[in-house]
Amino acid sequence: MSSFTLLVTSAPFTEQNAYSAYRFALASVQAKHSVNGIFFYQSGTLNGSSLQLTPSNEFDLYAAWQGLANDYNVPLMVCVSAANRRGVTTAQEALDSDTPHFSLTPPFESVGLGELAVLMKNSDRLIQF
Amino acid sequence: MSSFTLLVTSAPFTEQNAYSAYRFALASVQAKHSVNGIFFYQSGTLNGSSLQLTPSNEFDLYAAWQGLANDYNVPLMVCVSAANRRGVTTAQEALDSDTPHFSLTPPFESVGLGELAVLMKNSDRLIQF
Amino acid sequence: MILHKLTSSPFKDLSLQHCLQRLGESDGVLLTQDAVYALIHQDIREKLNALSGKVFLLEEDADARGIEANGNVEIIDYEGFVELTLKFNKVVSW
Amino acid sequence: MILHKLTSSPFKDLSLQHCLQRLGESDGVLLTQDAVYALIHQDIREKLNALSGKVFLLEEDADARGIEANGNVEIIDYEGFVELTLKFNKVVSW
Amino acid sequence: MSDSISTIAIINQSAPYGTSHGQESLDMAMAMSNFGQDVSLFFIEDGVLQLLSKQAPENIDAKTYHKTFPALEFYDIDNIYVCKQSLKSRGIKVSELCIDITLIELHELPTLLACQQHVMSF
Amino acid sequence: MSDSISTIAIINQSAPYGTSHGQESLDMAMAMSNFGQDVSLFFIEDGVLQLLSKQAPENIDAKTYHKTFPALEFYDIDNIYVCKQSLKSRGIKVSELCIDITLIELHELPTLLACQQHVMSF
Repeated sequence: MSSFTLLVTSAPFTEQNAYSAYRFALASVQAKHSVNGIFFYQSGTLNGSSLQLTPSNEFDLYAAWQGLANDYNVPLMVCVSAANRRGVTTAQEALDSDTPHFSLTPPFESVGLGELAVLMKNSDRLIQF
Repeated sequence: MSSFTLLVTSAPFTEQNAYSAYRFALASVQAKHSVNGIFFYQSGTLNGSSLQLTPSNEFDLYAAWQGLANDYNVPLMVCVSAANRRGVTTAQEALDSDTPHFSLTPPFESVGLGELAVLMKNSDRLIQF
Repeated sequence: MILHKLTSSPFKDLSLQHCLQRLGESDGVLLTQDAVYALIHQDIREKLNALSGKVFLLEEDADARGIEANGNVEIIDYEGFVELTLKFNKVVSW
Repeated sequence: MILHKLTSSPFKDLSLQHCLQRLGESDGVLLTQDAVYALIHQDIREKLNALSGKVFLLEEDADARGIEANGNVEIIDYEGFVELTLKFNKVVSW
Repeated sequence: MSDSISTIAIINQSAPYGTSHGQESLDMAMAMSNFGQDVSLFFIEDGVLQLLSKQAPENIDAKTYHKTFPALEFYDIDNIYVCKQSLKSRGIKVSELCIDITLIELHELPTLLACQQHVMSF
Repeated sequence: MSDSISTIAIINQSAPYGTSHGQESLDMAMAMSNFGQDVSLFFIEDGVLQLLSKQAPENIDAKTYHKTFPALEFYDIDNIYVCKQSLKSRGIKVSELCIDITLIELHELPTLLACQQHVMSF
């Protein structure tokens, strides 16, 4: 039993990296390792947008992330500053900036970079995608 | 007097390309050329998200695009299929997919690729960024 | 004991070349995504063959692209990928 | 009469090299964004110097990065960039 | 600058799957052709890898979009050019490709692009 | 796996401005240090270009984040390593950089990374 933190810095669909991270996370939990959290930074924060509409004949990575969180209790943490500048915002952030709409909903959570420090401190490996 | 179509395929902030496209468009209209339209495709569709919150000490490209549309009547066209899969959706598209929130608002418009064919047919140059 | 994870094609960018220039004695190289095309890049393939036992290929990514293992490359799936990151002390993603 | 617009560093990827291999007789090369670093890349700079009068540098991008024009490179600003695209028949973005 | 159709060249220089360039380039090509434009496709550098028959992207849950290439003739996209040197440097034979193509030399690209009104690249 | 601090290496291999990697890497470094982690920075390949004094990103409305590098010592980030060969191949002298750095050889990178718990790269 080992523990992982995954750092996802790439946008979904546009690049394969985010999908690879999902497959790695799934293989980890299936092998009874613990994934302390997936931390989304840079373009990776776009993975947290609930507004993504994936064509029905294509792989829905957003739904896959949700499944990982629900089935294995893997925290999905989105860096607030990287996310906000890319249009990924929570209800509260939208309220604070007088924007009527928002895109980030649970199981994704908006957090600061400090959460990544905590995750890493408690993980045997950090793997970046 | 010449006419341009700009094809923007890169995400804002993450890459410089979208900014370069804006500067090119501005220089074109200031030189009395006509920009028939800016067409956003692939990651470029993220330029159309109204949810972007740019830090106050940084250049706000979303506001700059709006200014270009308002001051010079440059159409800002976002490819619907590329946008939707990336979480850039209009009120109507959100309604159709039972999503309560959306991110694309005027002056950006959601269009099909056919609009790009029309723009190009009537332009002296297509410049991709 | 670093595992170097590559993702881009050596025909497109220089990250694999740069990684190989800085490879430590006991380091390993894992080819994923478009980096699996390293196996059809003549110069790079020769360099990788000289690193016998230290080069790994992610099966899912290679199969997707129709690329076959050759030389002394060890094939692993995602399950093996997870275990490999634990055999090395840390992972650097290029 | 094609203007080839480059955006990435030749130290990072091979797009400028690939572009130069396919350059037509009357084509031009425009260095923008990280492609302005081509001027501090020894091999590439020599190749560009051999293309006298056909190489253009976007001033704003070069100034931002602290890169100075050298050799026979013509410096243009965004206004000149717009006009340059009209002097050539078409633009290819690499 | 007329109501007549445009000639459009689409250059494919990216490998499939690592990025979405290949799939979205094909979407673009079919749409442009559907809207009556005259589309030519060029596969150079890593773009030639998109045409390999033996791909199995279902292994990474990606769309098997390469199976659409043989259907391009029904979209009236007949001009499909592939760079000979790009195949050679990757050790790929023409028989390994999933469609009939026209081989071109490195230096033929600018000549062939000269006949086109607009060029996109992915 | 303890409550003690982690040692983190951040590798900077990208040129500034063309992408957001440089700026977001610096944000990461400062945040990690603020949260008590022991951060070392490595500048290799195009990453060394971020350290040039003579930059003027206001020309392209980009943040002048390179002016923050001299302040890193106040964030307790003292280990800043720069690859000698990467400077040399770009014709850059140490005197052209905006901060004091420690020069390292190509092959020293794996040795120095060996002492670090986690590695990120931008």
